[in-house]
Amino acid sequence: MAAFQELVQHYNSWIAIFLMVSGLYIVVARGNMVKKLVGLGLFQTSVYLIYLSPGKIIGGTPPILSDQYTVYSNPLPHVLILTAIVVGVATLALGLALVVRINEAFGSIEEDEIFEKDVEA
Amino acid sequence: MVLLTMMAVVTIGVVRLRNLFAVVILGGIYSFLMASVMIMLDAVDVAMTEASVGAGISTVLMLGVLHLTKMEEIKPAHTPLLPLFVAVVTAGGLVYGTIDLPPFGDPSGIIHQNVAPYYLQNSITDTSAPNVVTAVLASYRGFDTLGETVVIFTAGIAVLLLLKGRRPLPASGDGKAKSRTRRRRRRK
Amino acid sequence: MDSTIIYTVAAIAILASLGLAVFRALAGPTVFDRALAANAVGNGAIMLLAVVGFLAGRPEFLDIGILYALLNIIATLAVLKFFRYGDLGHAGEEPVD
Amino acid sequence: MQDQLLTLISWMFLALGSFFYLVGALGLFRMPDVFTRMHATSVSDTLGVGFLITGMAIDAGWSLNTARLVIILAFLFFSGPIATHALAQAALHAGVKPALSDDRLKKARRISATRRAAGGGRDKSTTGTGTRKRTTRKSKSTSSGKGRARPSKR
Repeated sequence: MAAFQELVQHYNSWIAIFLMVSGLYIVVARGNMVKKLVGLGLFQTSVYLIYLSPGKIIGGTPPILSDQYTVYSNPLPHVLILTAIVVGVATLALGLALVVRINEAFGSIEEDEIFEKDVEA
Repeated sequence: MVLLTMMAVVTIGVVRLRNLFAVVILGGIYSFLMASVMIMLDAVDVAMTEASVGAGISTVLMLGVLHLTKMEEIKPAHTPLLPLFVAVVTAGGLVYGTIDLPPFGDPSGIIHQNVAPYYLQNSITDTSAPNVVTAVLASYRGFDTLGETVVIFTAGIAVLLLLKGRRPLPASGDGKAKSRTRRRRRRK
Repeated sequence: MDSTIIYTVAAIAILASLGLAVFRALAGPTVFDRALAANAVGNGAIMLLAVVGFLAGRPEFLDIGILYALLNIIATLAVLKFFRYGDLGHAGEEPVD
Repeated sequence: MQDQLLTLISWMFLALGSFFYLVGALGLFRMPDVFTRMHATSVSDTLGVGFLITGMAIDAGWSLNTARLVIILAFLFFSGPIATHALAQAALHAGVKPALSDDRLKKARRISATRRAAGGGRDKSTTGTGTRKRTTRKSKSTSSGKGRARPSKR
């Protein structure tokens, strides 16, 4: 019973941790650059989830003030995550541009092939 | 909660699939699910941004890059045991850390005691904006937003610099011919 | 009459449909199955947003649903155009220099 | 009295909408190939979404929310067929065959191979799940084959 309660109370965090670890695994284990960027995106989104989860109050409403409601969720994580999302897409664009350049220079986006060609050259 | 489980399932798919195109489509689905979860967490502004950025711009950017590069990932040559071990150890540490967290949705959590009540009470009198997120973003933490804009500007410049010298090398006379042959081949 | 019940039922139905669509996206043998499932997930997200808004009593956020609808069609068309022509712009439009 | 009637109507619309939405998703889950799946999702795209939004609009009354709902409905009504059309076109263009002709092809091949007399060739119920599985597997192999062939083109 206690374990079940624990599960309900921390489900968000655990899923976020799972996402984060999957992102980490993709970044470390896969050699393909685009796949690595997707993994990086997964990692980022898990961080968004970790930030947003504690800000929610059960029974609260979105922080847009109105006379009918008194309980609002915490607006501060929303602001931080808004900034993070936009910075994240800038980073993603930069990474993709790098991938395009690498593909032009080496003719491949796989890490191992790039290393081989680098050693040859 | 169901949505979160679905996100986890989609993540497994992303990890396992090797066709990059399918991975990008799954990424779009993941973003939509993430936006729905954010709406459940009362973060409507964030959900809006995540949907437009994650499902819209990122997908299109990825597709563009896939067009310029390859579609299929090769089989990983190394054994995945070491990264798996690293991942599991990290996950264990993080889960151990969550045990001390306050339970989900608890109004007496520490995060709700500091500046958030101030923002909620004073944003109307200070900025006369009913949307507190806007007020905090543009007024209370305006310098954060300025820094964010600087970062985006820098990234934009970097992308332009990286892609500027690209045209003459392989793409001139190659891009058109390549796409034409590809279309012809596909028609066969 | 309390209309919470029917909205809960609708939300559960939409969640179940989302689950089925996600399964199709994972299992779908061709890429087009996945694109179709992505479209279905987008639609499901819109409807879930609307129903949850009514369930929580704050249906002011339907604007986001409009945004989702626009994005959904844009994403789907981008994906399909990519597959039809192998390019996001039309293949003949590249400048010759 | 009128309020109650309106509530009842909106309940009915919402229930119908949920039902059709679920049916469409089930079709997406169960149908054997891309084209039939498209056909199935069109149910949830039109009937399900239409009924759900109508129910919600009746519940919301004459307000700004109804206008928003109508805009969403209009978008979905236009975007659904466009997306499906583009999807079908792209799928055909890429060489995905509809499952029915595939079924028939397979059956014809099997029949000719075993030298059996052709009987009940059109009856779909005789194909059973085995054929269905085989067709999906076949389309999978074609798609992955295409993906594999792609890098060699460059």
